[in-house]
Amino acid sequence: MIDTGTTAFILICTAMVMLMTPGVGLFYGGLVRRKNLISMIALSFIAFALVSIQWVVCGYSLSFGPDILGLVGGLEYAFLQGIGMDGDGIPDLLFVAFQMVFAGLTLAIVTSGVAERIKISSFLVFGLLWTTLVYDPLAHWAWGGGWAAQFGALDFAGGTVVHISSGFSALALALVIGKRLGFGGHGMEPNNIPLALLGGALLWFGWFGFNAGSALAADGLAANAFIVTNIAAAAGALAWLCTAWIRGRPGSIGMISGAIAGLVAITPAAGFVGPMAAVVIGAGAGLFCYGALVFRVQRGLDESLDAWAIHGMGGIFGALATGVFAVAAIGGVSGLIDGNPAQLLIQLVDVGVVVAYSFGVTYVIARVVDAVMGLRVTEEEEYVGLDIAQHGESVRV
Amino acid sequence: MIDTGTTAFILICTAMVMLMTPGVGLFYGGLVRRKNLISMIALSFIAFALVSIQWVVCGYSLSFGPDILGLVGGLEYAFLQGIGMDGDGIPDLLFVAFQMVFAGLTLAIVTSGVAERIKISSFLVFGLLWTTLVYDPLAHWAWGGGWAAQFGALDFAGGTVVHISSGFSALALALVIGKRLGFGGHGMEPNNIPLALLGGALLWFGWFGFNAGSALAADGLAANAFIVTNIAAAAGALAWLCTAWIRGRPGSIGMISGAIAGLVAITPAAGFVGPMAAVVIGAGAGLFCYGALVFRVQRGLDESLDAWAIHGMGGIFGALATGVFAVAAIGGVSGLIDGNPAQLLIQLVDVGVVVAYSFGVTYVIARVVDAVMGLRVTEEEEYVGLDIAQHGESVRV
Amino acid sequence: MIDTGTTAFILICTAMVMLMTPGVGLFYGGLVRRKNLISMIALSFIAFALVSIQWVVCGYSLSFGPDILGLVGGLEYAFLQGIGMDGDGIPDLLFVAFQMVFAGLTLAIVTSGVAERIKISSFLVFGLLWTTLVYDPLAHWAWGGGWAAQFGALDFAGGTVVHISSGFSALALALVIGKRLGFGGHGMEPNNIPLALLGGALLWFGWFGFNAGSALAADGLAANAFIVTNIAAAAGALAWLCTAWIRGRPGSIGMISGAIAGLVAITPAAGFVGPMAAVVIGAGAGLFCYGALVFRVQRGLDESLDAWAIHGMGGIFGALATGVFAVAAIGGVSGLIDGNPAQLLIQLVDVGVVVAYSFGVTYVIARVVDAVMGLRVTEEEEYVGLDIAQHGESVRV
Amino acid sequence: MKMVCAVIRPEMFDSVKTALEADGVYGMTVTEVMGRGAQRGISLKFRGKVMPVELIPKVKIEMVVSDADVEKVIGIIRANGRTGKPGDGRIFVLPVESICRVRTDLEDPAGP
Amino acid sequence: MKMVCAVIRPEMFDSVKTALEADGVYGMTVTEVMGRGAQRGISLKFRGKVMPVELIPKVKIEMVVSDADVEKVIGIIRANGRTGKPGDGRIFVLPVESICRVRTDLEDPAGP
Amino acid sequence: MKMVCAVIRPEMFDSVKTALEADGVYGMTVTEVMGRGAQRGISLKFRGKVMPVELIPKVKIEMVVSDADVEKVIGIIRANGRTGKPGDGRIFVLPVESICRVRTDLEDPAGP
Ligand SMILES: Nc1ncnc2c1ncn2[C@@H]1O[C@H](COP(=O)(O)OP(=O)(O)O)[C@@H](O)[C@H]1O
Ligand SMILES: Nc1ncnc2c1ncn2[C@@H]1O[C@H](COP(=O)(O)OP(=O)(O)O)[C@@H](O)[C@H]1O
Ligand SMILES: Nc1ncnc2c1ncn2[C@@H]1O[C@H](COP(=O)(O)OP(=O)(O)O)[C@@H](O)[C@H]1O
Repeated sequence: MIDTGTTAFILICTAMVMLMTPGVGLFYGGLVRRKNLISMIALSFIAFALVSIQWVVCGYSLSFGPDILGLVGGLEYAFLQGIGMDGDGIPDLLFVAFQMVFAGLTLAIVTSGVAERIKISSFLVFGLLWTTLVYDPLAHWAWGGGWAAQFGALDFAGGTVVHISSGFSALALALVIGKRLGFGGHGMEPNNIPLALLGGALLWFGWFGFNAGSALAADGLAANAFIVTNIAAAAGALAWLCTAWIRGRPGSIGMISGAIAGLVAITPAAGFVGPMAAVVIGAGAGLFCYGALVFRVQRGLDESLDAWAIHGMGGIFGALATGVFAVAAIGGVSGLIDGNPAQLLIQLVDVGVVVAYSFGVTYVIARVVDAVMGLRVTEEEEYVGLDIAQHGESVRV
Repeated sequence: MIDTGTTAFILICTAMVMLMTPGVGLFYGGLVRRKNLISMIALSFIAFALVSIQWVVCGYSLSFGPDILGLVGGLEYAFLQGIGMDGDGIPDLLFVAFQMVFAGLTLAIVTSGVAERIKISSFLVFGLLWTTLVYDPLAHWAWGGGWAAQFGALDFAGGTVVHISSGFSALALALVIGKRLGFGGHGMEPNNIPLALLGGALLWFGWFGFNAGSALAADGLAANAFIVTNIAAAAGALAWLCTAWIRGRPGSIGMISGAIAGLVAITPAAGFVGPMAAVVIGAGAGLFCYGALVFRVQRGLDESLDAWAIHGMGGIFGALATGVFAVAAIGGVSGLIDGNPAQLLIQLVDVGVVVAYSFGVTYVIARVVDAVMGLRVTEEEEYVGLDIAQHGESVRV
Repeated sequence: MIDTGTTAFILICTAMVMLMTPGVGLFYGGLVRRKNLISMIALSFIAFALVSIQWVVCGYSLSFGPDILGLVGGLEYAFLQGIGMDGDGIPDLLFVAFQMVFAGLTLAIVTSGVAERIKISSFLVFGLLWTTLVYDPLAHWAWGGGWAAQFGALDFAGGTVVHISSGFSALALALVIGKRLGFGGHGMEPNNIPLALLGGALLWFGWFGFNAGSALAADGLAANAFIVTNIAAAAGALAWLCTAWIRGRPGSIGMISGAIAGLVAITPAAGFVGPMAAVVIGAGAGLFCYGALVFRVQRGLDESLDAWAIHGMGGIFGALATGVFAVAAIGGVSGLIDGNPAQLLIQLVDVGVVVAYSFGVTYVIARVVDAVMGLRVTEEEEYVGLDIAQHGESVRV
Repeated sequence: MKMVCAVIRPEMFDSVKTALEADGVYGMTVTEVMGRGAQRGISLKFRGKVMPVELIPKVKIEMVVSDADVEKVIGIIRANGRTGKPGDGRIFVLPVESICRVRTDLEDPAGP
Repeated sequence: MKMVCAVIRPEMFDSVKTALEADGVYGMTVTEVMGRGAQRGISLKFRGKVMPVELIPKVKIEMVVSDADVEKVIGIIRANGRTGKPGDGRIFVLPVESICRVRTDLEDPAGP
Repeated sequence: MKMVCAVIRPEMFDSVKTALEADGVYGMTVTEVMGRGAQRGISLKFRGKVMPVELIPKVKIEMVVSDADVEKVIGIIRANGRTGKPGDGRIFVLPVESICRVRTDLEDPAGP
């Protein structure tokens, strides 16, 4: 039976999560150099459009089709065969749509690692392979009845599937494609901070649909997920702000990065922990990801827009924190503090496998695409900027 | 009896559709020259405000009042007399609000045809006449129990009422007001592509409310409408992107135009066709509207921001596609492929009448307003730009 | 018992109101000088993050805890003790979240009074004191069972709590912190009108969640609140536009200011008046706030972004209009026209007390913070701009 | 060596640029500016009141060229940037003492 | 013919423009720039550390005027753009060799 | 007095600015511009077709300095703005007739 309230909720949440994709595009676009602003926004749209089609063709089935050895779903639902307007609580088609916008967003986050230097044709090929070979299995593991779910790993709204995977994939991709010309020596200041803040605002907004919607019901659990999401974002923003302050000035980009770190970290935990744990998780993630970012810069890694530091490391932090702070009274599972240390171990294993799988497979895909068609634009095109070189457009002064 | 789930859904959908109007403003604003950016955004707000008042005064009643000869509604509900907080499924007042935001958006789309040259006072007068004499009857025909509904024409969310009507009205208006000074010879590059992309993102987001909300229930049909909307948008974006690529470079404006073309085309079909048909409709609309745009440019028509090519022609494509791809299992009506060729004929007649009516009546209104008070600003004002000339404001470099 | 439809509705409304805070930031940011654009957006985020934490620590309890003498709530719910996922209609935690986003937004509005000159550290301290000592008691009075509620004062969605309080607090703050350097003589044109209009659009959108959500149910009352909200905004926009036109040119900033004035004024009334009253309230607020703004400028008051003129005075107008136009058939209470002149008196008293309390207490807090740590940046920092001086960031030309 | 500094209509920029290209003039620095000139002749009437004309978006092109090329460049700009209406713009020629590249340490007296 | 190039406070631009207007100086090209000058004297202290001052938004006005008008224009800018605090700006005078219009083929020796 | 006008890569602006600072050159006016120069050598191939290279974002620095300082300033810009690849930019030196402050009525012949 379909519940109209729940269906209404998930319909809107799906739309809100969709808005996160251009949110990522605006956020990233504001952070790159002016000559690549359009490129970043366009990549996010292209990622979303590409995955939307792949999803109905085979992605959904690979993720949520009948389990094959705990690793991937079967192709029974390819082309959405047999998926209809009925369902349990919500229409099946709506579940497909809700999961679709997650998949699209995840690929958009990955563009961080190739910002300002990816060839658009190669991105299309890479993206198709990546969402099929990395995202779909991961989604199956956690939510489609795969091994991680069977194993008891907790991931409420996508800490592993969306954030660890996109963060470590961005890192692998960045290693394969190489640093931007002049990285390190050259100044590469954000070209449009207000735009980045707007993107961040859309992310914060959409994240409510992302986390609360993952309750798949308009109920108390959704409410819990909602409020802890906001609390973690706020705590992350303030924590990063203050840390940056101690070491210099409290920049707005730091503040919004902290908010995103908090949002990432609360993602796997949102249906398992309470508001006070959310303060700790959010603030902790702000500090932890700040540290990761500093480390990344010191190591001279050009994972350009910090999907690794914020989504990847924030996702790890959140997945482990879930194992620490989960309370049976909220999500039915206890964590370390609530007397179940085993859960933390389960989380650790899950994190380890997801990190290894997403980094490893992405690395291989990226190498293959690079060998076959070249991931990167020419030096001239990079100098001229992708807006002109790839899209034939430009942002006026 | 009011259903809280459905009511919740339509309340939020109404808000989402409202956001499409500034979305159109930002989209159009990004595409014009810098000296008219504020003007385009302001026109969209003004259109929306104007129609909001007209709607409660008489627009709603003309559209949804007791049928008069299948042509228009009576004035029984003028000033919302007798419309209350009760209703069937949703409160009657909510239905009024939901339909109000459609009407406001439609007039905003029409501003495409007069971009960078309309006198604001004349736009107020034109807008009032247009929404009353064109939009309200069309809404009555399709949804208020008028002849088109009786005749069996399918228009789920406004392919004819909103898109064909606004597209062909923009064309008529463009013919009356004439080309922009220097059109053809002068470069008239978009001044702010990121802003246009942001506007496009808001449109895509709001369109979920537009199409899924048109189910007027939070149910399987809404879910179907939601997912086909996204699929068509994605397919349209990719189709246009690739076509533009073959002939040059894959610009982001093309991509987002393709997405809008797909959204337009799926609008009448969203409650009648399934996901795979949506791929075809979206991609087809991308190609078709691309062709229409090229045709428009070749013919030297200054329908400046392509409401005709995208909304008008996309609406035609979608209305006919509905007649082709409709499946009884989804919306209760079969189309050509499902064994009911008559439906395509019905759609054809409906399209023909709506094209003729909206183009013709708009042309007459525009001529009258032009004769009485002049539609167009002076040559000096056009040169200076409407931001300064009409609003006394300007966008800094 | 939890109703899924209502819960779905309030969940989404909460997210929509959250989006209003960056909406305020973008609106304000577009209106200041370029060197303070980032600062304004950042202040809104910081206000929101700060209040989010304060709210779960003690704010909620002070507002909605067990009543103490009608003045403030007790600390029983500090740290959200005893607040769970159950509830009446909606989960208790969701009510906490819904009220949280109101509190955060209100502090963001107050930044109007200190735009382009506040020290970020002092803002943090001031904000914490303000939300605790001003906002929380006011929320308790109106909605937490305090004296105003007992007294019968009507405030549907926060005319007094949010708007009068933020407006008059901004004024008090502006008086304490003093005028911007060069105010009056220097030109201080908006640096980015399109951004301000975008912010205004997000406000308009979010306001549906604000007002309709305040029905705390997805029902006819919510629908009424929704439609009157839109009508008042439209009427306000047109009224201000026309007034500005008579005295010069119809600027877009005036238009959006009028819309906000209409939205403010309908806020306390949304659940008590009908659509036709909304036209009058919206248009009246547009005129009234326009007058207040002109007065403010003539008096040389540097309440920089007109929270006082629009939120403060608009709030007063709306609170009194509620006493005039309330109809028993809608919200169960009659106003002047419906035969209950006493209600207007009650509203007057309520307004008087709230004006005095918020202005007075804010003035004292501001003086204390100023004395202890200085509210204002140095003259050099103000000249350089807060983006660089406070955040170490800047907006490129 | 001279700097030819042309302030023209944004709408004509593309054709001017293309024409310069066609004639082998590549080096240029372009700025979006606001300008006011002969359009002082333009008066916007507003509610009966004549409003002062504000600044209008223009594009400024700076080209450093050899003395010999100045006339050619001016000719190209005029030929391709003209509409014949007020607002077409002005060209200023300024003396340049020297020009060099950042990429190498050599002087660059031969011009662009 | 000279180009008077004034870099002033954005806040003072309106009054300078109006004053120039009042004295018959219409032609101008305006650019939003970032600048650094005597505000090097300004030091922002941050957590005890003195931070280097960054670039601050300024408005650059370029006016080509006849030699005779240079002093008048400078006087007007000074009179109307001054606050007396560091940051008021600088005026540079550059020589101009010739000036012409795009709209016609005539030289324009008489200046703006 | 000369105006040194350097058009450089946006990416190198920070190091150039810091280096100038270190050598006591503070006064500068900075504009974001679009430019085209030796990158005409750069050709973007697109679907087999060579596309004309468009304008690329650059930063223009204008510094009015005393005649004696010109060489020093050019040297600093070259040392800190160079990558050795096409696109590093150009430096133009223009004569300046006089310079003055808005803040006071005194001439300012001693330069910046
Ligand atoms: N005296 C001047 N000094 C500097 N810039 C000028 C001057 N006169 C005109 N300009 C610039 O040239 C632009 C075009 O001038 P305008 O007089 O409108 O062109 P035209 O004379 O061809 O009609 C102006 O917008 C302004 O930017
Ligand atoms: N030597 C210079 N070269 C180029 N521009 C300069 C120079 N000195 C100052 N400026 C410009 O003038 C602006 C104002 O200079 P500033 O020294 O702050 O004014 P004042 O000397 O009146 O206090 C600077 O921001 C910069 O744009
Ligand atoms: N002749 C010229 N006139 C004006 N500006 C020029 C000229 N030549 C180059 N420029 C400016 O200098 C920038 C860098 O020039 P470029 O030739 O790419 O540098 P490089 O010669 O060091 O490789 C250009 O983008 C343009 O803004």
